[in-house]
Amino acid sequence: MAFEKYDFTPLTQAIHKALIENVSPLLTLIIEWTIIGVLFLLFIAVFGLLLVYVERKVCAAFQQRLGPMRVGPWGLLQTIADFVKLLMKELITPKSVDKFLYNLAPFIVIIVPFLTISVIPFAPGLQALDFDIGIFFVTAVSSVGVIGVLLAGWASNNKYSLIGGMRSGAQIVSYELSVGMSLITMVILAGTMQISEIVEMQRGGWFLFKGHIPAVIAFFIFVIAGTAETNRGPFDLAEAESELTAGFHTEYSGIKFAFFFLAEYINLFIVSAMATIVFLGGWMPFHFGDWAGFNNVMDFIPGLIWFFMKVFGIIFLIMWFKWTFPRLRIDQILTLEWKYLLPINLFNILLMATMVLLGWHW
Amino acid sequence: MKSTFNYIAEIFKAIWSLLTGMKVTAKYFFTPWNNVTQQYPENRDTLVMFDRFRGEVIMPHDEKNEHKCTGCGICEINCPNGSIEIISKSIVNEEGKKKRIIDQHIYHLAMCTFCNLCIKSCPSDAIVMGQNFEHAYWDRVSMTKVLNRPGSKIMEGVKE
Amino acid sequence: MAEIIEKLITTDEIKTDEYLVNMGPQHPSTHGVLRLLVKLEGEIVHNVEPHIGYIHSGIEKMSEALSYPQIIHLTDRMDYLSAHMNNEAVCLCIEDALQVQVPERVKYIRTIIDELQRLASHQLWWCASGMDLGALTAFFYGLRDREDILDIFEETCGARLTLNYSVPGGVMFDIHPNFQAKVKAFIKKFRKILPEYDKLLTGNIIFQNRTKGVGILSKEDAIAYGVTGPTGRASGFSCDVRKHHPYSAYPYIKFDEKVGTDGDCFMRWKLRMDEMRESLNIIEQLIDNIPEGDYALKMKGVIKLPEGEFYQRVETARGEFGVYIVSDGKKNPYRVKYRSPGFSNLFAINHIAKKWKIADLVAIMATFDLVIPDIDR
Amino acid sequence: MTNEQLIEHLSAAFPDAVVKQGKQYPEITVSKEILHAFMKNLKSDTKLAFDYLVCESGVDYPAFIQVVYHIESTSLQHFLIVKCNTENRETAVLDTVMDIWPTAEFHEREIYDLLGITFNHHTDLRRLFLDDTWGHPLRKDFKDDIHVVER
Repeated sequence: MAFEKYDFTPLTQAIHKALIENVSPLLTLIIEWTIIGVLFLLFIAVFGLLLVYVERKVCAAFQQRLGPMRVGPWGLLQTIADFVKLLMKELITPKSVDKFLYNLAPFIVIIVPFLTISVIPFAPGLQALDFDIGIFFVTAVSSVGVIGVLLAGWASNNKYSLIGGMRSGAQIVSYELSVGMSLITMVILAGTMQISEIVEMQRGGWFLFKGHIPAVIAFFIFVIAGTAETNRGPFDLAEAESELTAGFHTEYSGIKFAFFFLAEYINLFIVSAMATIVFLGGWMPFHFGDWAGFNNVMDFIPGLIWFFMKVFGIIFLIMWFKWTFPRLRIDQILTLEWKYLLPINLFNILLMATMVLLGWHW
Repeated sequence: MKSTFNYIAEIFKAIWSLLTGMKVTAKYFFTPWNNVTQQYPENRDTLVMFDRFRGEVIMPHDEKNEHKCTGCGICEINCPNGSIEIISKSIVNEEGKKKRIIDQHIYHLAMCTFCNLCIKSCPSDAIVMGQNFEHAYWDRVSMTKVLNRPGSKIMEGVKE
Repeated sequence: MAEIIEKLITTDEIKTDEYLVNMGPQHPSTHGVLRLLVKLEGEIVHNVEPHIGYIHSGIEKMSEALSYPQIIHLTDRMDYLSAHMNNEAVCLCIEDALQVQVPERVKYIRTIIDELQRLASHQLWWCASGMDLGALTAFFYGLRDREDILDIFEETCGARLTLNYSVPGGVMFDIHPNFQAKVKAFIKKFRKILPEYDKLLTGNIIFQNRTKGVGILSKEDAIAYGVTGPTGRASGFSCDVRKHHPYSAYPYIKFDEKVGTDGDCFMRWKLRMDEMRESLNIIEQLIDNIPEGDYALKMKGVIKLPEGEFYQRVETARGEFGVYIVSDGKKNPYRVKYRSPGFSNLFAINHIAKKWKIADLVAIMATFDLVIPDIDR
Repeated sequence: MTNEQLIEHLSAAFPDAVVKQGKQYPEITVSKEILHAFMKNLKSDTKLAFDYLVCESGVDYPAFIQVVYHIESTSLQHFLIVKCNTENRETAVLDTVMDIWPTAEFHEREIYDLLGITFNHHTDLRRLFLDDTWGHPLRKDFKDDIHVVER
């Protein structure tokens, strides 16, 4: 494995070495776990707030507005102020809710991004868990979130919430399939499920270009299905504001509401990150054929920045969808999945398999 | 075969229709200098209301602290909401004649619907619509205003 | 007992679980304090019962205590998006009763303001129903373009929403010197923007799927329920008062009455888009030809209508607006009744929303273009 | 049909009813006994074909309450005002026309709410705007010291 210019492996190795030489192995493990946990906690909080701010500014720009401008320069502190407000708000538990499930739901929803984020390689050597079944782990864990949404809808004892929860259930269960299948298409191309290896394989060129037609189709399907899975417009049926007021989180307030809110944005990040890893080469810089000069300039940009540039590109695309399209109806959403995305996907897997067998990709 | 072709054509048509929509929003996204939002309290100095804008009823006074109101009460009659109250008093003028003049022209801003009927009906054009639109107050007492200034008197030559 | 259970199982009404949902009075897509009691089975709407009266303001009762010029400003507050049409209806009714002829200039000015108001109302409808269907950006584009019209109103009429511009015998002020230039500039600008509206929503595949074939109102039902305006015309009910009973300057101009065929949400949508184009045509015909003359007749200080009953109908942005004044010869009307278009339109919703999904109910309400104070009065 | 033809036709068909040319439109006053049959005839008669009830309003007069129907024919483009008086103000009862024009259901609920006329055979006669604590505000003898301020 060739070392990158901006590889984090020496840093992590050095920390590990320093710890293991000074304290017992068990303590080392605990300390490392704590460091990673705290880092992820911080990352999710900061990145969630940042994404909320970005969303507001992007949507404002689409709508010819300015967005938040009052708190801090260019409204930079607005989301922090909002977060402080949410923290201080009273936690209202309506009278006839199922108390245990009602309180459990936000935690289930927020746990999912914590689990998924652990397999994401942010930069060379900056990955918490490197399974050999990384892709499988992501698809498996991300479907747990729907249980939280369903529980929230059911336990709130509110009809709007219930409709929202049920819609969300039907929607996510169907779109899981598309997400999984488009990932499988790429797994066929890569021949492995280990995320670090998938990224490494794209050194010569991103899978989007390597796998040409089937990869492009898979990419589109992944972005559409990913948007649906994160419950974002035009697939935001579960919380369709003009129909269900706020859907499954109607009855939540304060920090519990913030959990739903944060989880939505972190899920957005995870979907974008997965698209980046599988299709756009993760932290791999953009290389163009044998233009050595150009490629060297690209190599000069650190992998971490490459990763986030790509992620934000896809996040922008998904936001662009949300702020342009009207919302679909529940039966149309299911039609789209079962009548269009799924057949195309199955066909696409076949195409990809044929291609890989015949060695048509480059 | 035809149905398969239609199926694929349908997909491409759908994608095309979505892309045209995205083009419209993108056009505005990438031209942020065309934004229409105004930063309101900051632009107070440059914010000019149109001269016919009906913000509140005011009574213009000239530099000698004189107004044109005779206290006839026509505006009070014409007001649909009872937002104008005229309190007049009797005085004796230089010639020794008794005369009724305005004591207080009371205007309840909170009840006003800015219909312009009082201004239209005023025979001596004593009241006009002002352009001030910032009508937020801490209590409702301050929304009751006396339009004629203290110590002011009627302009000479105004027909009674 | 067994019998009852047998009955419960076989009766259609009990077999599936129906539940009631209150849409409103505080609901994002009812555009005001309208409350719909919706009977749902899963997502399927079985019955819609409108409960109104949350902002019933008793305008008819209030009018009985006010003089004729004073009742006009109350009509602003009914259908606030077609304020000038409402004003004009009352003025025309009073002028008709007094048998006075207003100057030609007044007729032209009133018609231009009417059509501008219709444009503003349809713009707001466009953006608000876009928002109901989930396209939030449309909302801001519509409001942005409406701003130009409101500026024109503010300059000429002195107010943006509650214009109170028509008075018996004329209009309150003469048009502002900038009026014609500004209106022309607006028409030029808006003609460029309208195709953009179509690109953003009308042609959009998601939007078409949401609206085509949804909530079909047949022509017979439209007539039976008294559904007028663009909503009724989309069903093929030719009910344009401007065409059938022309008033003000409408007899002098050429325009098409747009009549649809399908009566579904998409037709209602398309018809209003077409009406916006037609309004631009009407304004273009009038704006350069405003005749010289007085902007108002000299009326008596106290207007007294002769004894009798008077009815006047105009076309607002929502449909046929009627004013029925019963006068006993005093300066106050004996009884005023407003036939508001929204009132009749609203109650057709139950008829057409059955068996559609709750999302379709929102689409139907959006394309019905309801203004709640217009319903409650 | 022109207004004159309409008046002629109506006075021939309904000798009991009072037909006259009002200030704008033909007006016909019918007694409350024949109201429903008369209205049904107005709609079913192919020469009249009044299929669109524009407006239904109630007016409170000192001796009786009057209900005024503004009716239009969408196919023949003529307009008619039908008036019908209740017997007195205390027992104000009329027949409903909601089976002829469905839109009347809600106009009649409004009249019931604001003027207190009971409509026979109305399937769903409830108050529309106000709650049950109110009287009937559009009646001239309505007194409400809490909500009404008189100058």
